[in-house]
Amino acid sequence: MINYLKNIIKGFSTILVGMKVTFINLFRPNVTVQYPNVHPLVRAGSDKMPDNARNKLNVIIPKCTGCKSCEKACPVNCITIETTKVASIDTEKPLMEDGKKRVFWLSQFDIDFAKCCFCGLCTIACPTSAIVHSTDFEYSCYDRNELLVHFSPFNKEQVAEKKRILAEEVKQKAEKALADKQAAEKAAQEQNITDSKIKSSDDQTSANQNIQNNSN
Amino acid sequence: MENHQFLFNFISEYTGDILAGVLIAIIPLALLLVYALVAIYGELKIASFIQLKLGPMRTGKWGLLQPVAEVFKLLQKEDITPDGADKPLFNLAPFIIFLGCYAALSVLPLSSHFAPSGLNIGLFFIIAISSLAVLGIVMGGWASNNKYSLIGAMRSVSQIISYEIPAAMCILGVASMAHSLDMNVISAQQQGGFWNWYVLGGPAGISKIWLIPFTVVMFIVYFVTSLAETNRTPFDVPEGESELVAGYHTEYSGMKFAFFYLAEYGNMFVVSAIMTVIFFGGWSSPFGDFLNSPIWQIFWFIAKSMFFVGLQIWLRWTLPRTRVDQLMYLCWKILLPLSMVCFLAMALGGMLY
Amino acid sequence: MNLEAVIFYLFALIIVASGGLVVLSKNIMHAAFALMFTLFGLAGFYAMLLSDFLAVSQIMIYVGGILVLIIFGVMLTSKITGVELKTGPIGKVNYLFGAAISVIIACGLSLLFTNSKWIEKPVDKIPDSSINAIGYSLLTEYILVFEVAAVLLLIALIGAALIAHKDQIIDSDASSNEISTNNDIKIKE
Amino acid sequence: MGLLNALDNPINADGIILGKVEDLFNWGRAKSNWFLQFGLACCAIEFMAVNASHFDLMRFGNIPRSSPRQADYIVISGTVTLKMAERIKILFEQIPEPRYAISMGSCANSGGPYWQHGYNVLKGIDRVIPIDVYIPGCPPRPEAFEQAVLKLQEKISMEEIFKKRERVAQEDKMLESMLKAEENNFIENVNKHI
Repeated sequence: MINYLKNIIKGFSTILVGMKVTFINLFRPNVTVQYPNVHPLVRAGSDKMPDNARNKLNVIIPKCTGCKSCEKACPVNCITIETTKVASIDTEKPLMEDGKKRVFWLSQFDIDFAKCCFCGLCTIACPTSAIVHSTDFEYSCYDRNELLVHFSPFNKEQVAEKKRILAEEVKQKAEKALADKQAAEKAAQEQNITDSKIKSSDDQTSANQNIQNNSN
Repeated sequence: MENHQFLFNFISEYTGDILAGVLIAIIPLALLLVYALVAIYGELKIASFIQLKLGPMRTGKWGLLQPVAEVFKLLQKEDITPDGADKPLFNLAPFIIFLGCYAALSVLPLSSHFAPSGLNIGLFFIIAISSLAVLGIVMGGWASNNKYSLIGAMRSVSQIISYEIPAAMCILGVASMAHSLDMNVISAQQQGGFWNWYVLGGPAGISKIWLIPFTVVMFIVYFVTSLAETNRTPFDVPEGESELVAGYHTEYSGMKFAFFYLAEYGNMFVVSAIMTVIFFGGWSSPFGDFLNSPIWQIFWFIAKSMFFVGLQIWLRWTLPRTRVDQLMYLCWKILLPLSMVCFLAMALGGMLY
Repeated sequence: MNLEAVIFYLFALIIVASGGLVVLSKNIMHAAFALMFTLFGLAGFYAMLLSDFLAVSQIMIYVGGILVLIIFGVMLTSKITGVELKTGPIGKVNYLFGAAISVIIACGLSLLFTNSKWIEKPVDKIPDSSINAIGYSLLTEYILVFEVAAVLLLIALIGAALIAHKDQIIDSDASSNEISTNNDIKIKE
Repeated sequence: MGLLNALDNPINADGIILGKVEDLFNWGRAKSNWFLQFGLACCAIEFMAVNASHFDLMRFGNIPRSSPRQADYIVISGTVTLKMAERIKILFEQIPEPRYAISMGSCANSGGPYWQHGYNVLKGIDRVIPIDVYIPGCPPRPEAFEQAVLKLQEKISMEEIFKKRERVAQEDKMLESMLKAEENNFIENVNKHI
């Protein structure tokens, strides 16, 4: 009987203790971060975006050498890189960030953020730290295809154009090599014919340049 | 009190009796709807503040329009009746539950001059009519053709029927002290300051002091049973999310679910109002004649009731859910003996004073 | 036709319609819930006869107590044993038989009502409440009946407790794993 | 008299009254989103964080419901195995219209790390249910989830209610005529072969 009464009193008193705790909490200041009003990047103090936050990946194209080590390092194969050699006859002569001459165009640099697991292995693998975690996390979208981000500065036509220039150069070189061969064969005999061929190809490159200017 | 039908007479002087009745009947409905919006907002906000967060903030100023948005949302939701459900019963159940809560509101005296129906056995009527909620719950649970609904309904019925006994004991105790079942009369007896409230032994002068512990314990017992009768935490085993999906209203969507929601909050108000009437002086002012005019009495009544609604919400966010057998243990082995002892003491008090 | 007559016929309609549903419905749950409306209509009649206490008691005992018990029983048996609770096909002969019996009963009742001499007495003063009168008569005139009923209920309570208790002792090995109430724990102690 | 004409034909694009009603209804639906308590994998942990005090999803009017019948949207938070995909489909179909779905994290978006070799993982939840908002991340930040909820609200508030009905009726008519044409073709083919 005494235990029974003690049990009752203990039960009610512990409930009162619990109610006291919640009552104190009722008037304590809240800890909520009001996200759209207070952006985590703007908000100073402890809640700043951490340095190693795994947000959207960003590719700094001038730094990228097109070595594809990030593509190899990616555990889920969500990076697709395609490079196109810079043609020597191309009038555009890009430079790397450090001033070196660029050897490859990045005709395609796609990261599928729908597949990416944001592990950051690509950022470690990159020799020039061209691929880094940015602080952008607000890129949810209505369509999944929007998550396939193209980092390459070229659109499809420009890529085709670059490829065409490259093909032209290869063709030219082949022709030149052929011509050289022929010239070597008929070195002393017929020099006038090769001169005229080089002249005609010069005309063609200037035409290409015009087209590119129009498209830009 | 003879003049509790003051408003009815006033209206029927200018219109017909039937029209006056309809107009009078609309008042509790409007009260219920407005109260439900306030209570839902209060529940969300108090829950959030207790958890150190903010609650609805972006719907109107401080999220004040959140319940309104919910009403508009629920109006548009598809009204699903499951294929295997018992369609007539499934569709009837929410209205039966709502009917129970609305009928109970009809006898609450909001002021000495206004009770929608001045029934002289109001307390008894409320105990009886609240059993309609049980039937509605069984109806909904059984007709849903869902085992979780059925288990929830069975738990709810066993719980409400068991807890009706201590609740009736509390009400009987006060009735034996007040010599009346009329809620208006009971409220009127407690006029003249909070010292006359039945939770402090009733209007009997200084010699009632020995009665105070019993009445306070009786009030605590009634508060606990009221939590159980409205299926609120810590006694919300009928809709325990961790065991049954959502209990008896698992299969309900759209407006039918809104009726369940409304009835739950309405029942909270009804039990709080009963608590106010039988223990805390009903519409009477706590400071004697200070602000005790019929208009102010409405304010006092609603303020006291809302205080107990707030207490229920506060308790909900404090305590975890009890187990079913603990629930029954609490009812039959603790609350019932306690209420019986207190009932004997209060009956003695009723005989003496 | 005044307002009271309208209300009377409204209640009568409810009672007759729901009573018909109780008899004719093939689904037992539907019948049980239709019974609720019948009992409510009866409560309305009591209220119209100025016996408000009886009306509320009707709701409390029949709707809140007995009907819930009926439904509980039906629910448990149908859902747990998997037996579909529906009345089978009745057959024309049985229909005729039932109809004949009900017609005979109806005729007998109406004969009884029309032939018996009812004492018509005007109500001089509407009583404030019937509770006082009921309380006085229960504790003075009908004290013996009241006490006997109380003793009967007590016996029923004790019997129910005893039956429940005995079952638990017998099946304690089998059921202790499934149902562990506080009673069980105490018995083991 | 643009205004009066608009009142004459409220269903049209210039409808003022119905336009306002539509705005009101869209506002209600946008501001009160009840979500289904449903977690699949590690993203669910982040989802819990969103609901907890620091990031407080309730600020946007999002309240947890445990029954799909009362929910408005479902959050696919984590890896969807083929076995679970069926359940998700059932759960989504149990949500009453208008219903929405948010795909959270890479696994739900497209299979994530398992998109190549995960023989038991669904390659994108949009193969099973229509998704409204995709959140990239593994797992996404809680703020990213909140931004997705805002985007969902934006989408809901721009929906059409009244014109949609007309459009659906037109589409139904077109579909019917197409079906009839197909049927005729089929019959002709059969006749040819006979």
